[in-house]
Amino acid sequence: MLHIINKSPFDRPTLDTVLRVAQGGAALLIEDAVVAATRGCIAANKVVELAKKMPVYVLGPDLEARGLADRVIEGVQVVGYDGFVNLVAEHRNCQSWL
Amino acid sequence: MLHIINKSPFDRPTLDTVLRVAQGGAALLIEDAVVAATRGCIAANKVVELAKKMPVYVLGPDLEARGLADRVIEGVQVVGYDGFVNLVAEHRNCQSWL
Amino acid sequence: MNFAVLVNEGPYQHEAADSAYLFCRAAIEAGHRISRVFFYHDGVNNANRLSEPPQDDRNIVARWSKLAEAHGVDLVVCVAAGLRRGIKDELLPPGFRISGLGQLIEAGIEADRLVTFGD
Amino acid sequence: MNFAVLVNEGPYQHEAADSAYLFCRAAIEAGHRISRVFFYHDGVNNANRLSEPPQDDRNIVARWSKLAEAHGVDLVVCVAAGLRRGIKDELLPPGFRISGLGQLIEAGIEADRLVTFGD
Amino acid sequence: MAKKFMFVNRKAPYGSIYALEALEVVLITAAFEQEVSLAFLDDGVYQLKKGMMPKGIEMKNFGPSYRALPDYDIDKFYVERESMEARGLTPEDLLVEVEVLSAQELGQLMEAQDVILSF
Amino acid sequence: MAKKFMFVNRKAPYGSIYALEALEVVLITAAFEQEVSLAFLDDGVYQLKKGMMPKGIEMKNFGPSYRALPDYDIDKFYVERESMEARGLTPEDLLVEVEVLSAQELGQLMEAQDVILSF
Repeated sequence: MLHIINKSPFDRPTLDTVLRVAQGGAALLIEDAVVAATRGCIAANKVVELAKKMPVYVLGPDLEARGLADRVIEGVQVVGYDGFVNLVAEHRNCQSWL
Repeated sequence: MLHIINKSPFDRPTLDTVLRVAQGGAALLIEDAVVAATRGCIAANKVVELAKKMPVYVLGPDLEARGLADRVIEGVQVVGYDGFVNLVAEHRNCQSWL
Repeated sequence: MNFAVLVNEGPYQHEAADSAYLFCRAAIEAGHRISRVFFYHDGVNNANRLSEPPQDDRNIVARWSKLAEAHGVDLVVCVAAGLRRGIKDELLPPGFRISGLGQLIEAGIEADRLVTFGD
Repeated sequence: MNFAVLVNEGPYQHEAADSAYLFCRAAIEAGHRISRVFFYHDGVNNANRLSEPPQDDRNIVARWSKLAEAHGVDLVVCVAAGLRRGIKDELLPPGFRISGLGQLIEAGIEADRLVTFGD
Repeated sequence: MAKKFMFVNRKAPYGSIYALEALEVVLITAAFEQEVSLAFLDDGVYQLKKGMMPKGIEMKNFGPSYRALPDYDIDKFYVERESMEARGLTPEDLLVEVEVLSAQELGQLMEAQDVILSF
Repeated sequence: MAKKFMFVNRKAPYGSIYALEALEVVLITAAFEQEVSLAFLDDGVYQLKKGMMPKGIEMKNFGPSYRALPDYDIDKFYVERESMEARGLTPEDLLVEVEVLSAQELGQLMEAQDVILSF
């Protein structure tokens, strides 16, 4: 399953919920959730933890919008909207953690 | 200042922010925030902590809607919309922590 | 006392528009005046006269109109937020009018209190 | 592959409607098909033809219409959510139609993937 | 062949419309003869709390609707243990009979679904 | 006599419209010759991050607008230290010169305001 997370880890508990519940597949951070995957952000350790369970992707256009493209932590992969589409296609189902 | 909090402490960080920033006045929990003031809820300790700094009120109609009116922790006071109005009138300014 | 109210969310999706209305009604019942309700952001969607909720549900839009009629509350829809979202004169229910953000700041200056409701 | 998309938020307030559109466009560019976009909750506010954003901003409503025209995407507005919020036939932009929640479930059944965008 | 639809409920009731809408959608999904289950986690657990009385906020009490769902063969209610316990709730506090699952068990169940809709 | 207006920004940019709208409102408030200050805490600190490039999500870059505010005598930018540090940001990362305050100092400043608007 592809787990899509769209909210900042400071503003919503979804990243915690995914860490607790998700049993595999992959995770994609979009919209305000991209801040979680940046260097120096105290929530980045949660992304590191998630990356031990499944590949974690982060949406490049949302990183760039927020001026954070040069701060992505190691271990997560930046993708464009084409990559987003591929991730949806590659996993048999997806869940948007709204 | 009257600090108005309208979101569940599980869903948003506003109760934490108020605990950190607010320097006095009073706090009112409305809408989904009322769950914070209920017995057994692990976030209730934050309300207890806040109540040491300022009086904490919780909106009765929102507690009743959620079936939580009989679970209010000690140290917070339940008010109706009339009490809400009085609280706004009594404080020289107010801040809705959205 | 003279209260102004700011509504940042549309009807039904969030409780904000409900809380704002119930606050206004209670304030009026307590003898205060609601000089203005300013609808901003998605709050402008409170001003769509085509709204038709189920019979057994509250009618949020009509409630505002009645409040304006009964108590002279000035219901102001932000013009820029309304334009973005397609809330224009032809959609306005009774009692609403469209104006600029200056009306919000004016309310903040003139009212004794400004209370915000949103998501 | 055949994708269906669910949009739960209106235009401009949250990024959801933007993300949904950009996803649809990228899917089509990659050779997939977007069989249906279902607008639910505040998402119905994407279907207001009176929307008139500033000149230098993207036109979210018009973008959907163009997507429907160019690629035959079926844009469906939830009738019940639309009624509550005042989104009715007379407001629909080109390419949108109003129907029931059954269209969402049907899309979930028939599409290979259903992707949700919201707040 | 029926698909497995899971409705994931993570929001408190009344503060937003999602709980009410989810109740609509599950009925329609069942009418399409699909396999339906409901998961309640995070604040979604509050949706099942007994004793709702939303008269004071002028909303409709949809608590009883959960009790009617088994009549439509919708009886798979899963509650995540950690979310329930963090809120000081027990199965006795809830409107319907639920199966309490660990986060891991719920996650495995989600993996087995064809379509997941978030409310 | 001018009132003290404070704009409290707590949301990340682009994910929602609040940052953009706040920029509009502060200008109008200044035009009314009121005392204007902006506070950035929680995710609001991201609103001031240098190097925004929202072209890929088809939105307008409003980063430069903050830099223009001092031309309108709007130059009180307060950033809460804890929020900034939790996000790994320093004053050098920010678009404008800010005053970094402790949570307590910011709270005291808020107490001294006449009107607070949340974005």
